[in-house]
Amino acid sequence: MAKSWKEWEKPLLEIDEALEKAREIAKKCSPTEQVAAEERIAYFEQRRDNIIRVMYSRLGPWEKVLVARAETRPYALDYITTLFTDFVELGGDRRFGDDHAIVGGTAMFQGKPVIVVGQQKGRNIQDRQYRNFAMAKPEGYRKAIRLFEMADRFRLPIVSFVDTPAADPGVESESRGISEAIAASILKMFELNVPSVAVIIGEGGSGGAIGIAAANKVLMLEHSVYSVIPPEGCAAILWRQPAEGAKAAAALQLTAQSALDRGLIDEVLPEPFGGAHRDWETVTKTVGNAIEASLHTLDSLSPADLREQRYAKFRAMGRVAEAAPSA
Amino acid sequence: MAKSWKEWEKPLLEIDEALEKAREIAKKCSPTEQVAAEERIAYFEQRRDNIIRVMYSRLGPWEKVLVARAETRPYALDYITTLFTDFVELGGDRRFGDDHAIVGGTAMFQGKPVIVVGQQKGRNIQDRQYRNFAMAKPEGYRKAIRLFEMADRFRLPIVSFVDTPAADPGVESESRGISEAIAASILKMFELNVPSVAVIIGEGGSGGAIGIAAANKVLMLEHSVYSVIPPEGCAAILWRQPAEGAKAAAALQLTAQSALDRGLIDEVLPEPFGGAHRDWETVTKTVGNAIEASLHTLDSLSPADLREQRYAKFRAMGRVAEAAPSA
Amino acid sequence: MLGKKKATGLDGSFVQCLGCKKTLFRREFEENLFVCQMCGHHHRLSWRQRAEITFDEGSFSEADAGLRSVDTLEFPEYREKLESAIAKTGINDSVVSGRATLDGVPVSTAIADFSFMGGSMGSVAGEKITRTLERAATDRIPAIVFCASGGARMQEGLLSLMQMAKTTAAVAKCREAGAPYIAVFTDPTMAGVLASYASVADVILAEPKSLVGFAGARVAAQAQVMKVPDDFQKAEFALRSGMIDKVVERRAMRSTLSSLVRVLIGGSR
Amino acid sequence: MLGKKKATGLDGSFVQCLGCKKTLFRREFEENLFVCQMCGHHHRLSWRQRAEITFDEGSFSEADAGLRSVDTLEFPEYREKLESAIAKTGINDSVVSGRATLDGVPVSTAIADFSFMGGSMGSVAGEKITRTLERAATDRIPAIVFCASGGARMQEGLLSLMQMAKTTAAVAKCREAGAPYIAVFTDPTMAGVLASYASVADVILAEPKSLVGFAGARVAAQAQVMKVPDDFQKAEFALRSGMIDKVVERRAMRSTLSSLVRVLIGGSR
Ligand SMILES: [Zn+2]
Ligand SMILES: [Zn+2]
Repeated sequence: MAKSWKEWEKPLLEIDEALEKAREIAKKCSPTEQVAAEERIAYFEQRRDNIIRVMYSRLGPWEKVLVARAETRPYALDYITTLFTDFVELGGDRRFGDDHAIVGGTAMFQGKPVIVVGQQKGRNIQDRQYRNFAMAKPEGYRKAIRLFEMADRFRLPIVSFVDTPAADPGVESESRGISEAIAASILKMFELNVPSVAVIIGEGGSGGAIGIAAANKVLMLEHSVYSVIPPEGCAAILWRQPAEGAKAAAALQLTAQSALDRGLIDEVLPEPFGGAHRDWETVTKTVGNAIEASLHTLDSLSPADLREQRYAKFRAMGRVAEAAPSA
Repeated sequence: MAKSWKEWEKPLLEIDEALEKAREIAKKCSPTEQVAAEERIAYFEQRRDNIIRVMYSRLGPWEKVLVARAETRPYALDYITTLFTDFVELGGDRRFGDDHAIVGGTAMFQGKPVIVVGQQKGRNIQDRQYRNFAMAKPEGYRKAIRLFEMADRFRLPIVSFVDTPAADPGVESESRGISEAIAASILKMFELNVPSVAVIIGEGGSGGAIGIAAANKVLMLEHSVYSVIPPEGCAAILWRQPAEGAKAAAALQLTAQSALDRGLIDEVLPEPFGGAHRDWETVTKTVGNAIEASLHTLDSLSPADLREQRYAKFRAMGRVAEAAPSA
Repeated sequence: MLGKKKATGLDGSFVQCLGCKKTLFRREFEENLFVCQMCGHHHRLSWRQRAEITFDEGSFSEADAGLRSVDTLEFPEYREKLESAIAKTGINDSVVSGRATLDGVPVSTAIADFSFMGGSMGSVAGEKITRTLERAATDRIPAIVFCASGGARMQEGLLSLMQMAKTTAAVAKCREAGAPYIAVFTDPTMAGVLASYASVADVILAEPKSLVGFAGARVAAQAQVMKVPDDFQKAEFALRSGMIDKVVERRAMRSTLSSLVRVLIGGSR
Repeated sequence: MLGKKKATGLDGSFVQCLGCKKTLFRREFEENLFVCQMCGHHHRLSWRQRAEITFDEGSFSEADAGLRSVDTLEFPEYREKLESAIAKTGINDSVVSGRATLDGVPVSTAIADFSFMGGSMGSVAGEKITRTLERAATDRIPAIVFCASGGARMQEGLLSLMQMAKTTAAVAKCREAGAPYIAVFTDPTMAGVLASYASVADVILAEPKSLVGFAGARVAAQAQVMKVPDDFQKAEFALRSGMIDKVVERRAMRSTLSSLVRVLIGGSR
């Protein structure tokens, strides 16, 4: 079982390397060698596409976990800076601090004003620490709440990008009320009189994710995951074996398709060939179009309708059998 | 100039002592000595009353400051536990901590449910530290805001007791946003749809006081003070002489009568002979009756009327001359 | 039944306190509401014991008793665990919901029972909490919820996570309706339950020394290397951190709830 | 006019930076919006300079210019101080209010001028801020308030304190009306102004290194014995503490305000 996306994608990374080399050779070689070089490139390309096809056509739950965590996958700010204009990042919870694991602010989306919020991962070591691996602290959720309230005050739709392994589990977060912060953020989302769209772009990690995901429309990228517990944590509890993540991922059925089948999300957004990380432009367009369509659908709903639609949708979640009372 | 209430009341404290002794002697003395002993007591009592009359009939601003700070004056919880039943003290700002300089909770006032909030001083050294000298930190104001919101949600009138030298000026309070906390508490008080009554029972110290005093009715005990800056602070700025507190108190006109004359409070509540600290029972009754009357007056106002009454009252505060624009 | 942490029965007349290990007269112990007379340790209660010591005698009537979990994910061993919990506890899931009166005031209530799979919240617990809050909202009566949970029920996967959203949404309904909602944290109130409906109650009370926290093992590991207070993740710590209103001894809980309930409904009547 | 902290004029062509003390070409300095090209020090601006660099050319029109302070307490030396401030600054009090447009968007605005008695807030400043916010509420247009103040004006006693309540009440009016309110903290934004209308703006921007704090001398004394960050009570510290949204360089202020204003009014049009 591969433990990381890099490990799992090794065959692809190898062929990418070979392809790169072949292309360099092609640039330098003489005209007579050109045909052979191009044939080689075509061969590698086809091989690469075949491997992608094999690897990505039927990703298992664990592979989805790995892909959802891929370091080259577009993160929240990548979508925000591409899909939005006039973005002014706003900071602070007006209580304690400014959390860099959650970003947000005012922006225009296709000429219309919105509030945008997202969990932000870091791409290099320093940035990852700066973002606390997208594990938000209480002040992150309280910043989100403040922005949600601002959205409500000025009748701005909300777009949120969900991408977190979990909320920050540290001692400091505990003492400043990480539980309360998550709960209050969920509560606020249900009280909103404006449309909200959440897009799960990578990891939808338990309470940390739901804190900004209780939206009128919840969209989920094809290879992103959404889970009540990280598979490693589940494996540790069930089999005392964190390494059994793959087994746990299968048991948890944390894929977008599974969430859709159970009515827990509204839509699965297809990823480009080989995953979102292979084609930022396409996936960004997909996400942009889906947000646009969702906002358009919600546009006709009154504030009361929006609250009711949100309530009814989440109210229906759960599977119970109801027998006549036995007592 | 006396620097403390104890120093200033020295003549009274001395005669109280003499009176105490005389009473003890009277208890023990033989029947034949009884008449003389009682005459002595009567003499001391009259003298004591004369001194009180002299000292308290025309308290200057500085003496009011001293009396307002008297250690034996009833504090917020003294009023709360006497005037209210079913008091359940509630704690916490749901953000960071529980501030003991501000207390509050649910209670019944004459059979009617209310929310009560107060700044609480301590009477001995430990208690004073525990209460931080009634200098509230951000979490104190945020607890108050939470209680105000609860009052609004359940349509409960609010009674607040104001008694603070100032908000906590420490580094920690600064970093957790003491300014924001005060401002947000004032703002919340103006947004309330329920009646609010504030009683200034001792020191109404600048921003720290106004944070819980922006009420529909503001009552003020006769010898309490209400000031934009502590007189010592004012003296330090004006004359580089904190000891000139008396001079500054006079300049600031921080008395209840002055506040009433300028329309900055609604009512001055008379204190018992010799000040609130000499007769808790009477002053508590006075305060209770005044709260009852105020709530009764406000009872007929609709939520919108309450907001408007509050706005109009504070809106009118200030003295400006308005000439035709010169530019 | 005292759940996992039940005071050990020595013989019919005696029990051993789980706090101080001292031997106590069972009758005195029960009369003291299962709180040790020696050390004050609050032993866990079954839902039925909680209902009995809290509400007017005989006033509790159960609702939603027919709700049962569905093993929708066919999660390893879930069905067996459910069945054994049902057999062991005599209830169908970790929360029992219903109506009762408290000093005559009608309330909607839910009581978690930790002995049922660690009080974990799956679809059934979420549904019962939601209905409890909805009944409070509809009738504009107070909701009183006794929490006791290790968190979400992993075995129902994402469905469990969504119970966080669903139950919290129901709190919004209470707020909209002006129905007071009081949560009582008992030992333990953790993770997914703490991070949803439990923490956004209007008033939060807790029993002394109850475990109250978001993160489990991970934070515990960190706590070992960091300097943390002795009562970290206890009710007293939560109180100091501003997260709960009051730590209330079991013997004072009923009267405290009664005062609160009468004040909070008073303004709207 | 640059207020108290004005860059020292050496001769007509040069000025000395108050931050790094270097000599700068006056023309370049002014073209750089009075920000030192060497060290980035943001020099204080007069209200007029602020209006000029912020709003559409010529769009600012003053309101409330006739308001004047009344020495109601006959406070020692107040009258003299007022008169000399008026003579020195050419304005009647520490705040100038009016209307303007920003990239064509009409706004209600108030600009504090620190050179008038340290930007202190008495009845006149309070009244002008209140009217500014009321105009925004009535017309449902954005309010933009530039803060620069040492705090309340002691010389007007309790009347000054009540300006904290009055101005904050006006913020409630803006919220009710759905009018956006943006505060810009410039050097310094302190005490009674910070603890009232300034801190409850919808969006708070600040110029780099502006002093932003509640307590003056007292806290400074404490700060000497305690370990506090170098930038304590600076805009950057306020940002880290979560109290403001953004530190914005002067040259980016106009465009930032413009983006904000267009988004915040957009939803209600
Ligand atoms: Zn014991
Ligand atoms: Zn310089």
